[in-house]
Amino acid sequence: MIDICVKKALRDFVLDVDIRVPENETLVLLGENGAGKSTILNLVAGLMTPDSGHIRIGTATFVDTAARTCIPVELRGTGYVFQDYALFPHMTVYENIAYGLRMQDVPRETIASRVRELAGPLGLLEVMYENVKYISGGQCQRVALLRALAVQPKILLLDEPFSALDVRTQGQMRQELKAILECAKIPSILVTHDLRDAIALGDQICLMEKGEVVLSGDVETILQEGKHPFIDRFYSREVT
Amino acid sequence: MIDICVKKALRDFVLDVDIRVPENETLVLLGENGAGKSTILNLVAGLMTPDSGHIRIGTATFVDTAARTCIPVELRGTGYVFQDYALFPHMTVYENIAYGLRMQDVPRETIASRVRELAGPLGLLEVMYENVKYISGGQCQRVALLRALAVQPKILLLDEPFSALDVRTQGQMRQELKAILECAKIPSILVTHDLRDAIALGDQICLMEKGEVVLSGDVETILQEGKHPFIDRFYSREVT
Amino acid sequence: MTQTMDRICRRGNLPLRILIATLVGLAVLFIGIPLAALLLRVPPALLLASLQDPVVLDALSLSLVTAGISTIIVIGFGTPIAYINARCQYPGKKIIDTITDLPVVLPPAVAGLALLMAFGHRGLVGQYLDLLGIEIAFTTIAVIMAQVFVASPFYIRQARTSFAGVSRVYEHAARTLGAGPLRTFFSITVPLAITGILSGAVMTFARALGEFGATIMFAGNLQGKTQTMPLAIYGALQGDMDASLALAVILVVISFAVIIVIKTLTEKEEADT
Amino acid sequence: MTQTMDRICRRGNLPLRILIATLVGLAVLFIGIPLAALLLRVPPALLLASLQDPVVLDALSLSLVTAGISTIIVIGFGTPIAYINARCQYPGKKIIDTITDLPVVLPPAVAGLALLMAFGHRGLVGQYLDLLGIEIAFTTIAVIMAQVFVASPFYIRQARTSFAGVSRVYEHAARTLGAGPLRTFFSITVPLAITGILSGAVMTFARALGEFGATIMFAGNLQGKTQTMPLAIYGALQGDMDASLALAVILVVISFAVIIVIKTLTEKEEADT
Amino acid sequence: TATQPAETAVPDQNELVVFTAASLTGAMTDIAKAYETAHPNTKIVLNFDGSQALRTQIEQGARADLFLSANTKHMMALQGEGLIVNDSVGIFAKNKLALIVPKDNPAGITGLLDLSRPGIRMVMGTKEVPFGDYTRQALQKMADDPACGPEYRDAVMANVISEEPTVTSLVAKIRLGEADAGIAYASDVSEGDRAFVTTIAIPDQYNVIASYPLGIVRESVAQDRAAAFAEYISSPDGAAILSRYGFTPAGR
Ligand SMILES: Nc1ncnc2c1ncn2[C@@H]1O[C@H](COP(=O)(O)OP(=O)(O)OP(=O)(O)O)[C@@H](O)[C@H]1O
Ligand SMILES: Nc1ncnc2c1ncn2[C@@H]1O[C@H](COP(=O)(O)OP(=O)(O)OP(=O)(O)O)[C@@H](O)[C@H]1O
Ligand SMILES: [Mg+2]
Ligand SMILES: [Mg+2]
Repeated sequence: MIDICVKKALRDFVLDVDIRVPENETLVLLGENGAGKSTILNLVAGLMTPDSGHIRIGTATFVDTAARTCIPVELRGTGYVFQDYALFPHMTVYENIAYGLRMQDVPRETIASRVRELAGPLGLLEVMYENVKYISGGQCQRVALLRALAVQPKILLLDEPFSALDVRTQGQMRQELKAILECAKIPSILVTHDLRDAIALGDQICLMEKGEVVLSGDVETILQEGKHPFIDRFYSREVT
Repeated sequence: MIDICVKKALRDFVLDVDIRVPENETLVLLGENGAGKSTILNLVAGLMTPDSGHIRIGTATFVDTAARTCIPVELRGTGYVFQDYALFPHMTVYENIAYGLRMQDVPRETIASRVRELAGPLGLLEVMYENVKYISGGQCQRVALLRALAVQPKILLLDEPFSALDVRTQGQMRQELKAILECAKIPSILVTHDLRDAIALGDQICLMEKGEVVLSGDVETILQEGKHPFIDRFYSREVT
Repeated sequence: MTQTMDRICRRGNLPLRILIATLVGLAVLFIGIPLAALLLRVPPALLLASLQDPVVLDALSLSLVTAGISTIIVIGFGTPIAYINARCQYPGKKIIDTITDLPVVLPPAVAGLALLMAFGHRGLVGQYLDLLGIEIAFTTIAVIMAQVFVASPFYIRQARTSFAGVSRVYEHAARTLGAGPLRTFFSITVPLAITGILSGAVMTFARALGEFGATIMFAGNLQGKTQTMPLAIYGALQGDMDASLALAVILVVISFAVIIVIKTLTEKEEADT
Repeated sequence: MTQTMDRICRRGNLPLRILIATLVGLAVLFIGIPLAALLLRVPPALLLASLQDPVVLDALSLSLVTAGISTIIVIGFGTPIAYINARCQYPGKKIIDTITDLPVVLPPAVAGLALLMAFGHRGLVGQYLDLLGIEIAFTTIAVIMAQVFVASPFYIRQARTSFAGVSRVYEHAARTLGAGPLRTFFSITVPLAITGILSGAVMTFARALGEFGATIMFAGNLQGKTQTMPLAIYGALQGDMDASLALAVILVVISFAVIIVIKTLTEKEEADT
Repeated sequence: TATQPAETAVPDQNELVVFTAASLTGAMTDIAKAYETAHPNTKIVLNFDGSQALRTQIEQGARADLFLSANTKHMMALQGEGLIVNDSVGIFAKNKLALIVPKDNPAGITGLLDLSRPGIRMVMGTKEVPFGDYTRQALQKMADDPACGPEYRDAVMANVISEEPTVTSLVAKIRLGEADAGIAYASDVSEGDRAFVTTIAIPDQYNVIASYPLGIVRESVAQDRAAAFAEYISSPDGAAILSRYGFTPAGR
């Protein structure tokens, strides 16, 4: 279960949301630029602290200001694909993907085989030992995705994870992620501007505006045309 | 006119293209991640030097290895929206957008009014004096776009300029850019994974694979289904 | 509320934080105790008296002026070297890099001797300068040269690292926006490297201010002309140690003030980066 | 072909490049000529003879060992300070920051006196250590303490700037991937700041190797125990200048070698950043 | 072989540059002041440093008029190199070694013989510096005296905790009580130091007399004025000041 009920003062407005998503479903966050979507992911990951409220994922309470509990970032077990990737610039593609496993002290050989297994289907084998500074934008995003998936996280946080991918890889990744989520039965939060992502992966959709949830529901409900100008635009985009 | 005929050895393959696009048309580059699209933009901007060949834009020869000529980057007058934005991290939103104008020694007041004029429609007025480190991903991309447009460049180079924008802004920017391109009559090169961008803005489309152009033509020709598996996938994406 | 939660969120690392605090505390004590011993030893009356002594005032102003000029010269010459060595590959780079480091390892007295043998009026180069009527040794210029020689590595090293840390992406972006190499350097590279540059400049200034051995050898110890504070401290040490320590305290206090002022002035930049 | 074109593309800035080359050339000459004057003065035979003198060998090994230990100590204590000051805001930060800088401005002889007044057997703290039977002054430990005192600011400053230059984004990413604060620090922050850290360490080592004034005051000058190379050089300078210069040349050559070796070992990292 | 300096380099008409051994700091500052009062048209510029450093500076062409050395060795060396006007050289002051102990004298030292007691923290000059050289000569004289014997000298040397290259660093250590005893020139204990250290005279039979020679630099363009000032140093006025600082004036 995802249960996010937090207040946090941002620069221009107060982020004030109360989101509940049933067990192992995927939450899709939609909204205009600057609405506070990335901030929610940061709060869940523990990179920011809410002013008040709580965040519970599955059976764990990540943070609860009333109970004064707060699990440190590294113990939350989140797989976070950052909007700007945040690849470690001093490491190769391989080292980036392997990093999380190394931190879990997984044996070398296991890491090696697991990384190759992940990287193969995404065509990263040929840049495996390149420094991440010398790979293309889309390749960076794939590495960021694999790095987050490699640790077999308890929750996935995906900030526009497919925006720089080419069409083929986008489709492929969408399928792959769907399979992973279904089989690992882990909750996830996906920020996207792409309706296809929402349709393919989303169970619950929240539409945000200036720090507040203005519309939420499951995919079918939300997609009934005319419910909100933002969703409208999503459709009109399809048509253009 | 855009006339790019260059060879350049990259890590995994040799980039070898010969592209010609008539006066003031927009060239759209499609292709998988790592195909060499960003490299072509870098060659045109002058950030990389071709091993051999020439690049002519309009009446100017940017680089010609046979004639041993090469115009320095800063004199080429390109407006480049980088894939990772490359916003100046020590400047505010305003200063980033104003930078190019300041370099042209435009008077302060003119700069101020021009920047506000550009930033207003994109909703950047309220973060105008924020450091760019403290704005959201989509806001960064808007700033990058405006920074490139502000200098009224002789050619626009756009590397996935809409990937992080929300749906409304995407549509808006596409219209805006179309208007700018049509009225200023400047050539532009657009790298995108989004078919809508290609349809809305592209005059000529080149499909790249491992450094080579495998398919090119105007939008209608290219979009005749079945011509290439990549384009196929573009369509199938629409349908999913 | 936020602050409390922030603290709670960081509670997990208490042992680590205590360890770090201990290390920092020990280090601060190690530097602080000798400084305190120095301050405690000097009666304030002596300090005030020293501050009225024209010899001390001469030395103080000479020190501040020469250290200031030296710092400016080091910045002027050191910045291009630092940038080149951070950005370009050229043959002999590692050697130039090491040569600019070497003055640090030379005991200052030897550095002064080397300068004298090079630029003194019988020196390797000095003898020709002499024919042109240019005299360097035992002048205020010699003081500055000694300081520049001894203090330059601190700036060059740090500026070099800072320049290397500036991603070229930003320089590229500036170039496409019409900025030439020089304007790019001053509007992009320097501001992004400013913390390191200032920090190097502060170090250089401080080192120049404390310079003794090379100065006395190459510039001599002439009041009002080449007698800087450290030389005056040395001179006073021949007579009365307390008087000499009073001068040292004055030097420390003034340096403290100068460094704090520089830090405060540049605080904004630091906060931003 | 590529290279030629690269050169052509950069042709536009010829005047600028000439200006920079001139500045760099002048600076290298300014440091190089005195070093050359030093090298030219010393006959190689004397160098070889010095290298067989047990006094010199004692001093040399003592210098290398103490400077090495000092550098390690400075890294151990300086790194937490540098990191804390780069990342955290706490009351009194600016003061701690400045205190760690102050040893640079103290003329080394005064620094030595201050250390003596603090840790000597009549000193502020030393008198209590004395009761415990711990003697510091005039021992090899005093040599190391003097070097640490004088050389630490160079490391701390540079490490601080380098840490400040590491974007927190990477540390955050590491934390989400399960790395605790310490592992994040060693696997992410340190590697990203490594150029600056090494550069600071080299500077500190070099400064410790050249340290004279504080050592003579606090540790004294006893062969094999506290007589480092700079002390031996200064001692010899009172008698036979050429012998002293021979020692200086040995020191410079060895430092040159050490720095070059460190640079070569760390070249890969530098090339990457 | 002395060349006339280039015209631009002619020093200020009324300036007299005197290179002075550091141990003369106090005395020469006073003498220069007194001389300037008597001769308002002359400005004395003093440059203090160790004698060796001053010699090196003169060898490297420093523009000095007068050189006051703390020992004859450096003066003779310069004379040998033809840098000093030979017949201007003369001894103007003498100095003796003295035993210096902290005021509270924790080791209870009353004379040279106490120096050989085990556990004494002794400081002395290095063998390269004049006062260290003289100290060793003094110890040798005692060693040659059957009353002490070579064991005495060896015991003293074994007590040495530091060999100082400058008197300053030696006196500072005694003044702070970090060393129990040291040997330096009688004149090295300044007025300011007297409140903190005690000077114990060394008997003449063991003492070594240091001679302070002065000489006019050959390249000096102010030979006459240099001679006049040299004259003044040896005059009764100068001698009075020198003795106040613990030197023994030597008439020329
Ligand atoms: N700085 C670099 N140095 C060396 N090789 C690089 C560098 N940047 C990218 N490459 C490699 O060059 C090839 C082309 O890269 P480019 O960035 O042009 O791809 P792209 O078409 O823009 O891909 P994407 O859609 O993922 O951005 C890729 O194989 C990439 O790994
Ligand atoms: N580090 C920061 N410090 C302060 N304010 C910030 C910071 N980052 C973003 N903001 C501001 O907080 C608000 C929410 O930002 P957030 O990054 O969560 O938006 P977003 O919904 O992810 O937008 P986008 O789709 O553009 O990425 C915005 O108004 C933004 O300007
Ligand atoms: Mg975002
Ligand atoms: Mg790209």
